[in-house]
Amino acid sequence: MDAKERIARRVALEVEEGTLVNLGIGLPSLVANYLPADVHVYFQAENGVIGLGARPPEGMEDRDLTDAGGGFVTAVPGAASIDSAMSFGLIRGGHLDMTVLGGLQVDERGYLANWMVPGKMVPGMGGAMDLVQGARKVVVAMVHAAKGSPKIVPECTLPLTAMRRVSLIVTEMCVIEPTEAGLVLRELAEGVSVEDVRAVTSAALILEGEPKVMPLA
Amino acid sequence: MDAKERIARRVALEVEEGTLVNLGIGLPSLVANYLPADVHVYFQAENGVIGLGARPPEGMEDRDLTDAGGGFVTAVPGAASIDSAMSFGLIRGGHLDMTVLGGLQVDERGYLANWMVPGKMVPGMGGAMDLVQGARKVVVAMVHAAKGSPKIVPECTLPLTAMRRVSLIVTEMCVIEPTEAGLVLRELAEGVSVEDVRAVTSAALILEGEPKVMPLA
Amino acid sequence: MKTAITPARAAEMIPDGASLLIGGFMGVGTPNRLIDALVAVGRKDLTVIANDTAKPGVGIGKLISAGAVSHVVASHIGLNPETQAKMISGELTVELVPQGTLVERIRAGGVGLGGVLTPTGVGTPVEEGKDKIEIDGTTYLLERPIKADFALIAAKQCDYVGNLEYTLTAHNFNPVMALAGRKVIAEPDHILPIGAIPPDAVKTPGVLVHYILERKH
Amino acid sequence: MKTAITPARAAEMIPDGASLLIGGFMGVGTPNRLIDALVAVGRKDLTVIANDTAKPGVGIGKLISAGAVSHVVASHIGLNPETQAKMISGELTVELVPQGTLVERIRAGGVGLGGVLTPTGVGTPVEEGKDKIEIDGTTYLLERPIKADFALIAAKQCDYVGNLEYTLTAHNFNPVMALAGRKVIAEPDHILPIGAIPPDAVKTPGVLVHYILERKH
Repeated sequence: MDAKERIARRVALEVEEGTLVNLGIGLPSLVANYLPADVHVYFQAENGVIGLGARPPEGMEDRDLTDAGGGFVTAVPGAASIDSAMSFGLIRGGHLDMTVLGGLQVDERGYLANWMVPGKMVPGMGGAMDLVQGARKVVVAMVHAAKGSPKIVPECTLPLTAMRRVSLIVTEMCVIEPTEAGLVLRELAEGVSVEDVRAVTSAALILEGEPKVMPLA
Repeated sequence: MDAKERIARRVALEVEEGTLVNLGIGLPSLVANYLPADVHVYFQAENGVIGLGARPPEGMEDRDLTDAGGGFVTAVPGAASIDSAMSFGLIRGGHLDMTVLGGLQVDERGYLANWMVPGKMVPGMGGAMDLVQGARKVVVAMVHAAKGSPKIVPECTLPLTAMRRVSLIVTEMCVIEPTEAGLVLRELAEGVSVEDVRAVTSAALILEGEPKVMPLA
Repeated sequence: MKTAITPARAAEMIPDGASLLIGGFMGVGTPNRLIDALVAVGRKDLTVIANDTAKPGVGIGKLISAGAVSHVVASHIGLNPETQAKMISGELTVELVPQGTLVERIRAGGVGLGGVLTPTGVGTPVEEGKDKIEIDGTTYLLERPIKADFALIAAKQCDYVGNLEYTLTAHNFNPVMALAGRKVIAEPDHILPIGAIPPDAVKTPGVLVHYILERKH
Repeated sequence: MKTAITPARAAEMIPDGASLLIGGFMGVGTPNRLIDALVAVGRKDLTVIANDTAKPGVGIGKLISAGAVSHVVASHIGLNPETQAKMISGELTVELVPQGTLVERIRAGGVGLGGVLTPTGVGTPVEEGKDKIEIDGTTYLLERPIKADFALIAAKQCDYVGNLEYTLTAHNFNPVMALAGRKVIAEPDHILPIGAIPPDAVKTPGVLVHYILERKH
């Protein structure tokens, strides 16, 4: 199982029945593949549909039904079309139960940077700032380190996405919960030690008892 | 022809083809009866329909289609249902071409007071403040004086509805246009003299040439 | 899937002293069965936020008559003499809000904005005690967001997941209030299976609705 | 009744240097025939306000490729390398705005509000140069309203008076932008007789629409 699948499988366990969930593009979008069969959620795409479904059958694609990346999708029975004002009203207003986003850096305060690297091409923040600001639960799903260089750092050096403590960080190595006191190491992937994590993490990590084994059900 | 009909007929001449118009309850609502046959407008009721029509035929009333006073109405072909956010978005956003409202006082600045008399029952401003603030053209349609007591005054003593100069005052005696310089007497009803108007008006009136005869077509 | 509850169960969930957003405009588009249930259980000390208090014996007027309400936030109470009498006797307090400001304050509460900057009310008694902000030469009042413990919403119909449709002038405050209740109870005239309301017809997505009032017996 | 105009006539009305609100999200729900007409007449120096600039050869991307645009206000340009290249070369300037802020700024412009108070962007580069207002312990950015000379709106269908319907994820920014253009040009896929769109299905009332693009030949 590769790193991304492991992360997606672990994040899928955070998704609760009957909730409204927004998955970012890339790694976060894989989470939909690993939801337990008995968990029914509505996926929101910020471009305007609640009840986003899988790719349509070949030849059934409609140019007016896409995800936020412009890819063809379906809508599940009970779906609702919404405009951008309603879409971000739901996000900013606390009606979105959970968002899963990628990360460039997360720091000891639990602050996330995931939208720009100064000096590089600036793609724009799109909906990321509103999502991190407004979602009830923000899960950062990312590979633990960038070629050995830590991404979980004492304080973000990249521009922040929002001044809001994210709810959970899930990597292929571990699960970390940002708290008032700092970053608490909650779970370790099978075969990974606390020292392994510390070797690729520059932020201080807090241990509250023994970390559990990261489930991947 | 009584005073109210004369006022309503004169105001009807202000209504332009193809515009969106809101008529207040009472005297202003009579304006709809005197529109020239070749003038087609959309009437807005602030409770949520664009394309308000006349009373429905007996037995055809629907409880979910009423005017702002709660009376049964119809909707014309091409009507649109809107919610209160859109309704007042249109009003405040400058999309309403004209509103016709009653008045308690109008002053030399062109400011209107029409929603409360201190010490009396306070009904609430409803949509009046937004209408006066936001409509492109605000026409005050009112009987000139209250039992001989002036309603067109140097400065309103009643609480204002908005700090916005209204566009036109139409009474059974005359038509007055509030301007930067003050209240300009534009028209006199047939048989009414400038002195007749001044006798029941405490505000200063400006004459720019001879007032025209007030048309009632 | 949402839970269908009886009016009695809904009234039980709403404690004395709760704040309620109640849809409707002069009794049109008002959740009448919910109101009757609140009267039946003798609720007290409610805060009611609504466009108006209708008339005695109609819609919200029944709550007023029953002595269930201690505070009203509304744009208009002039057609309900009981509300006025109880205000004067001190049995309840009333905050009058311009209609366009009221709907935007509720929307701001629902979509996570810090307030509303509106020109409506400047220079009138409405501005008392409020911050004024000048932006590009125009003065705006800073009006506060409104949220409530419950939103009681009348709809034409809903599906099993709570997607709501409204009709004609029965929209009014309902779609906006559905954003701003901590718990949202919808009272539809009809309840349809999933898929019977197409995505484009949905005006309030079901994710905003917590409970659906069961069919009328 | 609205006037149906050709794409060439529409492009003629829009001068060099105009500001345009253009609906769409990665090319979905974008008024493509209007864009093609602007490219065909060689418009220059346009300000484009839109969610994104799509991709080269798609929707707004065509305006970018043609060198028609000197300023972009958008939430995301990352999928159009030409926009990025022209930004770096100084051929155009870009203002990046969080997506939820962008749609609210346009709405504020359209509905006559003085600005938007949003928590999104606080503590990030987005806050630079903006007023911050603290309300009940939370910090908000004061974001300015946006209006434009024209709004170019893509719709599923309209009727002869300009009432618009949208579908699925082709809603996006269109309904809000239709409030904020000084002139609004709608490009519907279908044009229906009056009455063919029932009042409850209308999402943009025809009173907001100035011109309808004629049927596709």
